[in-house]
Amino acid sequence: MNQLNTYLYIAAILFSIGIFGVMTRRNGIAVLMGVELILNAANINFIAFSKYGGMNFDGHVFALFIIVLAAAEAAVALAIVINIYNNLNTINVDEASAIKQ
Amino acid sequence: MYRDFGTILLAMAVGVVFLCLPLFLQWLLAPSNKTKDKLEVFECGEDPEGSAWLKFNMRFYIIALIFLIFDVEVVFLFPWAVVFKDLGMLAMVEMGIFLIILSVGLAYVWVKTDLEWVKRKVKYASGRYENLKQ
Amino acid sequence: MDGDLMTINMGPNHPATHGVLRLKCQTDGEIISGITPVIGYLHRCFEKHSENVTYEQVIPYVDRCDYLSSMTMDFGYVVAVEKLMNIEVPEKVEYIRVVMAELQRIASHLLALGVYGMDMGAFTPMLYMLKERERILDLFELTCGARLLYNYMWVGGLSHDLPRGFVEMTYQFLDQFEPKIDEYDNVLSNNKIFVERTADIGVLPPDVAVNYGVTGPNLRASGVKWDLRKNEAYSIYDRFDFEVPIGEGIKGTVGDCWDRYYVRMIEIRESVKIVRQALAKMPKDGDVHKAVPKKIRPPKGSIYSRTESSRGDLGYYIISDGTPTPSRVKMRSPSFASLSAISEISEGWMMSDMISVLGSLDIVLGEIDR
Amino acid sequence: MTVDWLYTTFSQLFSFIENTDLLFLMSAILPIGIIVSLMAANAIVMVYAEMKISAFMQDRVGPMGQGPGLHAGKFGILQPIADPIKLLLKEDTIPEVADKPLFILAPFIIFLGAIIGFLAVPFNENVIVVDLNIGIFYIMAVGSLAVIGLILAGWSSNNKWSLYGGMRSAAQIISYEIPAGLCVIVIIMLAGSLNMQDIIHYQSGGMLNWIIFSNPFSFVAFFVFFICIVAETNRGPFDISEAESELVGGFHTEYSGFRWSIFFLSEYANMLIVAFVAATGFLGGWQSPFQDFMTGPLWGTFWMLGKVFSLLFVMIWFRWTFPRLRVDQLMYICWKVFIPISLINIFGVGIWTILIG
Amino acid sequence: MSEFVFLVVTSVTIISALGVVLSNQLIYSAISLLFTLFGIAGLYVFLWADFMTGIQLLVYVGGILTLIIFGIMLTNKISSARLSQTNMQQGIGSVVSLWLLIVLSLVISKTNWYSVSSSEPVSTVDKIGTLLMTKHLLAFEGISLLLLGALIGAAILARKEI
Amino acid sequence: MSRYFRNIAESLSSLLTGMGITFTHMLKIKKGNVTLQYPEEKWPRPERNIGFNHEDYNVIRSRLTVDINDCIGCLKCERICPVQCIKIETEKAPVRGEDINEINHVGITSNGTNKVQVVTRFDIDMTECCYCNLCTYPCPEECIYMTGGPNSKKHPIDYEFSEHDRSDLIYRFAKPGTKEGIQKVKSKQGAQS
Amino acid sequence: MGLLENKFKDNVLVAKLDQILSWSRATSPWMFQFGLACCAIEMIATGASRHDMGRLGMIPRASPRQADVMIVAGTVTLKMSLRVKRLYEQMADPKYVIAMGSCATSGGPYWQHGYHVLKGVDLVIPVDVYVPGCPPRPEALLEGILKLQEQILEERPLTRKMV
Ligand code: SF4
Ligand code: SF4
Ligand code: SF4
Repeated sequence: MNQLNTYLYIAAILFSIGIFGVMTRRNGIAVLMGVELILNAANINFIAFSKYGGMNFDGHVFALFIIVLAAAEAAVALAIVINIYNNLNTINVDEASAIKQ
Repeated sequence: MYRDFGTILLAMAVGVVFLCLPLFLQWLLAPSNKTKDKLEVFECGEDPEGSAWLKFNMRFYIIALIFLIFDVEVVFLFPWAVVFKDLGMLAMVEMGIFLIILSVGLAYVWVKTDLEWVKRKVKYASGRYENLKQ
Repeated sequence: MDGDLMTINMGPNHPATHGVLRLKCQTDGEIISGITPVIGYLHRCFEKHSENVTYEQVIPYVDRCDYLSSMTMDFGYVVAVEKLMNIEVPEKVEYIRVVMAELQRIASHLLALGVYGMDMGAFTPMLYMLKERERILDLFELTCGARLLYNYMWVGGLSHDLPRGFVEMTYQFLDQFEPKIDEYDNVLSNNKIFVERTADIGVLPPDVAVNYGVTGPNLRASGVKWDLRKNEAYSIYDRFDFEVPIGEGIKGTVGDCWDRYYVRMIEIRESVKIVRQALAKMPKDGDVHKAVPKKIRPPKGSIYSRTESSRGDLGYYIISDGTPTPSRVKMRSPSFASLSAISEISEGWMMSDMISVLGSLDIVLGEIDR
Repeated sequence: MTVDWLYTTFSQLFSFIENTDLLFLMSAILPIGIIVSLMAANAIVMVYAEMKISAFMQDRVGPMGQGPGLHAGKFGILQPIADPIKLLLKEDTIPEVADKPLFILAPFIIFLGAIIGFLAVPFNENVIVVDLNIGIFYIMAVGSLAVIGLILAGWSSNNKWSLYGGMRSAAQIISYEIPAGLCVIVIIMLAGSLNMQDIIHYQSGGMLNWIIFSNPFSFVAFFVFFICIVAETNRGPFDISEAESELVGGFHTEYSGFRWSIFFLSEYANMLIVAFVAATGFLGGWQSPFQDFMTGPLWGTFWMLGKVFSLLFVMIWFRWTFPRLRVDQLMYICWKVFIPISLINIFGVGIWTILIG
Repeated sequence: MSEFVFLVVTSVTIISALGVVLSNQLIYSAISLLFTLFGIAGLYVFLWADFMTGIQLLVYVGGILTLIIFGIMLTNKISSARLSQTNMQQGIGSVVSLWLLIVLSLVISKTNWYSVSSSEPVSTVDKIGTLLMTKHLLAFEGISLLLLGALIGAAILARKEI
Repeated sequence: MSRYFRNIAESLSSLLTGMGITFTHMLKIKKGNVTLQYPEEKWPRPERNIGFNHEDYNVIRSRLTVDINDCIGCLKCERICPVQCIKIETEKAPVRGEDINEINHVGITSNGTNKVQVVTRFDIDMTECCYCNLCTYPCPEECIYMTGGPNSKKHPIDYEFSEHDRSDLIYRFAKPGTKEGIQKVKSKQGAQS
Repeated sequence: MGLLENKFKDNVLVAKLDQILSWSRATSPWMFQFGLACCAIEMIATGASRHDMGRLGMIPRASPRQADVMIVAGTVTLKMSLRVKRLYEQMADPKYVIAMGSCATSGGPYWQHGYHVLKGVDLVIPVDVYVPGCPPRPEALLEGILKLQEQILEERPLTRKMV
């Protein structure tokens, strides 16, 4: 556990899982959850680097920024999802784009 | 730090056990007499009309949640507040800008009446106490 | 961002429905978009009973219609029958009746206001009010032995004379009660949270109120000066000096929930005034049984008579076919009219407002369903 | 702190134990056990206090436990003990249409949030189970766990009243976290640390050094903070999520027996935690109000608990005096009154400290 | 012991992350996400980032997750919120993500990471604070603009067509 | 703007007033306490009541009682009862105003009336009774009354008679065995004559 | 039935435990707010300061799930009777019923001509204690509650029933 690689592997796994979620899910909110996983994977990396990689506290600050971004993204994305849902009555992303055309 | 958070983890485990124990006791001691009506949900004695799991109109609450963004702002304030005394005026000014920018956001939604939580459509209103914006 | 409309049954057993009313609410999130009151959960066949029992035996059933305000219910009924039979009741009886009716009005309003406070979540003020109500019930119990359903007013008289010391005790009660009203004002009526919860909510404009046939405090809260005690003074109400309890200025003229609450508060004060006057003017002696007929057998005919009960305009339509049993007794119940206005005034408000509106209308299910 | 101390003590005491893990487990389990039993004891005391205080406010006597053969003790002192035993004996009902896993999970989440929050509160100079560097922030953070629990409880019951309750409380707690957090910022600005003990040490030296009295803005901040924490614990007059006369029981309408009492337990535990935070942050924690008078570990605990229970008393007092707010008014107060005030407070405190001291 | 705990935390994180993408009810996905976030918070502890742990709980669990759950309740008839995933998609998805995983692992194992051993920090938050106020000041102020934008944007979007 | 601040000020002052009131109530609990601790203290409350002397004014309606020895079986009470919960059956007594010892029948009431009827059944269903008191007025012998009613000297107030079984609430005042007894007496007399 | 219910032979330990269990049940009989008609007003009066039901450990609960005692206070009409039954069913076991007032007991004043009145709530749900009166005085209700408590005290939840 006291190794940079362990954390990087964990982050990689989370990242792939997140990608999987984003690719397979059609529901907007489920996609959002996949994105959260990806962001979290990145965060783990940053903080692992800051402990082992000499990134020191810059890593923490970056992670902090990412979390903030995630929050902002979630708020806006959800507003959009809700808006789409209102107009098109679906939150399946591909259906929504199909209807739009 | 490990020891502290280890204690917290342990406390969670203990908490689960602490809850499971009485639940187990309850399972042992309490009578159980499941009838059809009992397993129905309570709706003041009437037949529930439809499930509660429908598309609940939460417009009203969602607005509150958008202010999650303010939550994030608070998060930024914590590290700032810790070093505030060391950095003095400089930190104050920097944070002042930060806060003012966000206050603009608050002011914006305030002015745009997004903070009026409910948009009621009522027939009669008088506004004597002027609290009610129609 | 419309959600589905949710149909939610409020009642028949819900803490805020004051009995067994069922409100079928269509809600859109927190907003009420439609209300259908479903009644009949307490239909106790009042009219059927009154067709099967004699005139004096109807009184217990009348009592039970509006169980919060039995005295005024009895009052209305006996006044109707007396009119039908052309009975002059002795002075003293009239005064006692007025005292009782007004005390009952106070008691009824105290409960209504207290329970209203509880609907809003304020438990303690309710208990303060019930404490005083309990003292009024003591007075009633002293007089006729019952706490809630009295069967005290009889056609042509009363079941008992006033007990010794009643007048002094009532004075005593009033003296200690009057300061309490101010306390209620402080603890509830002027409480900012309470005002915010009730003011401007569920406004019932005067014309709508009149159209729905809403009467009593609910109508007066809309600023309409209508009180049968003044407008069609029955019994001896014309001898007392009191104001029709309506609000003035910004307090109690708009017809919102707070006004309905506040008008009841004013009414309590006015009733105290009336009780004081009646006690002062009451003749010392007189036989309360003097005019009680041996047999109540009204001549053929019918009568409609209305009086002001605690909840409003209470009318009795009695058809007599010359037998000791009424051929028909129909009651016009004030709460029914009040309730019918609820969907008009609470649609578009929020869930919590609807409870506020319902509580402020002060309905009694026994009288609605009969 | 306590865990560390116990660890050293145990390692000296049981020097034959080589295994450090075992030593750690021993030294951690003990305070955790004490904390858990404190939570239970607190609920019992609070239930009794609430029953009696509310009764006295209403000119009644409260539980007396009379009757032939029935004695809930003199003055009903055994009443709060009989209640949990009875709840243990109640049938456990889960509606058929409910989402069972979530229905079961929800009270656990709420309770765990409470218990791990409780670990970080200081009782006196030395007694604090985990003395985290981020103490006060940590308590705020785990406090937000309750939100998830409440939503789940409300939603999984598949009952409309519960749904309303869950929704309302979620919006309420999230919102009130913001002004509460902003008020905590005031504390941190002055104390310069997130650590609970540091914050308390900062306020040593008598009442006038307490943060609440250190400048006018923090004085205001205390009251804002106090009201916010009352709202965050879903207590009256902010109990819109369980509003008995509106929502029957709100999110816990469908819960029965012990499962229901978990909510109860957590509510009281949460009250206790936030009262601890308020006492720590603004009222000097375990510091004596009179400089060096009556100090020491025991007195420290006394002062701490004294402050905490006075705050709890005020909460009870609130609940039994006021009508309930409506949900939009609740939000109005939060967004339009408390947040602006707290923002101004932060500016004020900042400028005050820089200019005046 | 701490290895064991680490193992537990890691497996909770990964298994529940799988739950997030695989469970066929949206609400269970969200609950799995709760556990994932918790696990990640645990990992932060192992990385000596206590303040980040707190933030993870406060923002992610208390904020974002709540928002997501609300979103689920708002947009779904949840009783029928089965998530449709076609086999096609799943196939492609798993291939792509496996490929990604392998590539990433290779990269990780092949790279010779620059590694320093640091000692446990006494307190992280003041360092973060100082950095925010000095080195990353611009980003910090930028964030405030971004938040402002997000706030206004979300408010406008949510306000539309009510 | 000024309204905003006025609102806040108003709220504070009104809320504090309310809190003051509840607090004073709490402090004055010794004096203000109105609770009647039921099994120990009973109505009428020993002290702290509104001041009437219950011995003078006891008209409480609690529970019907019949002094069956005084009842002449005139059925007035049965007829006036609005809910018909009094059920009386009578038989003509063999000799007017004479005691019949076999069935403990008392021939003359305490008012001095000679009884014509023997009451063989006098049931009051207390679960149906609506406690309206109507039946007590017309009784010529004042033998049906609420305990603690006009004859309160004889009976203490009594309102505690809840039962586990509903049929226990049907009160049978006629002496048990009267019905068979009177028949036997009559047939004996018939046989004699 | 619970797993351990009525599974034990009578012995001292079980008897003691039994006593504690039934004591706790008897001491905290939480009441289901179930007012139907006039009697409900007297029920409120019983809960108010003068009589203070809370003295006996009674706490009114709005949800049937958390209540132990259902006080049927008032006239049960036919329309309501189905709801009464359902609400009773929805209470968690063990549960008790007090029929308050004439109406709940037997239809009361409406027993004869009340075509829409249920002639006694015991036709739909089992009743433990009948409190007579119309309405019963608060003291009478309290007495009924005490009677119920006595009944609960005598219960032996764990001991095997001797037939
Ligand atoms: S009190 Fe009324 S109901 Fe009862 S028996 Fe007498 S007349 Fe009948
Ligand atoms: S009225 Fe009196 S004497 Fe006549 S039957 Fe009834 S109780 Fe007997
Ligand atoms: S028993 Fe009497 S008081 Fe009770 S509900 Fe029936 S009629 Fe009303």
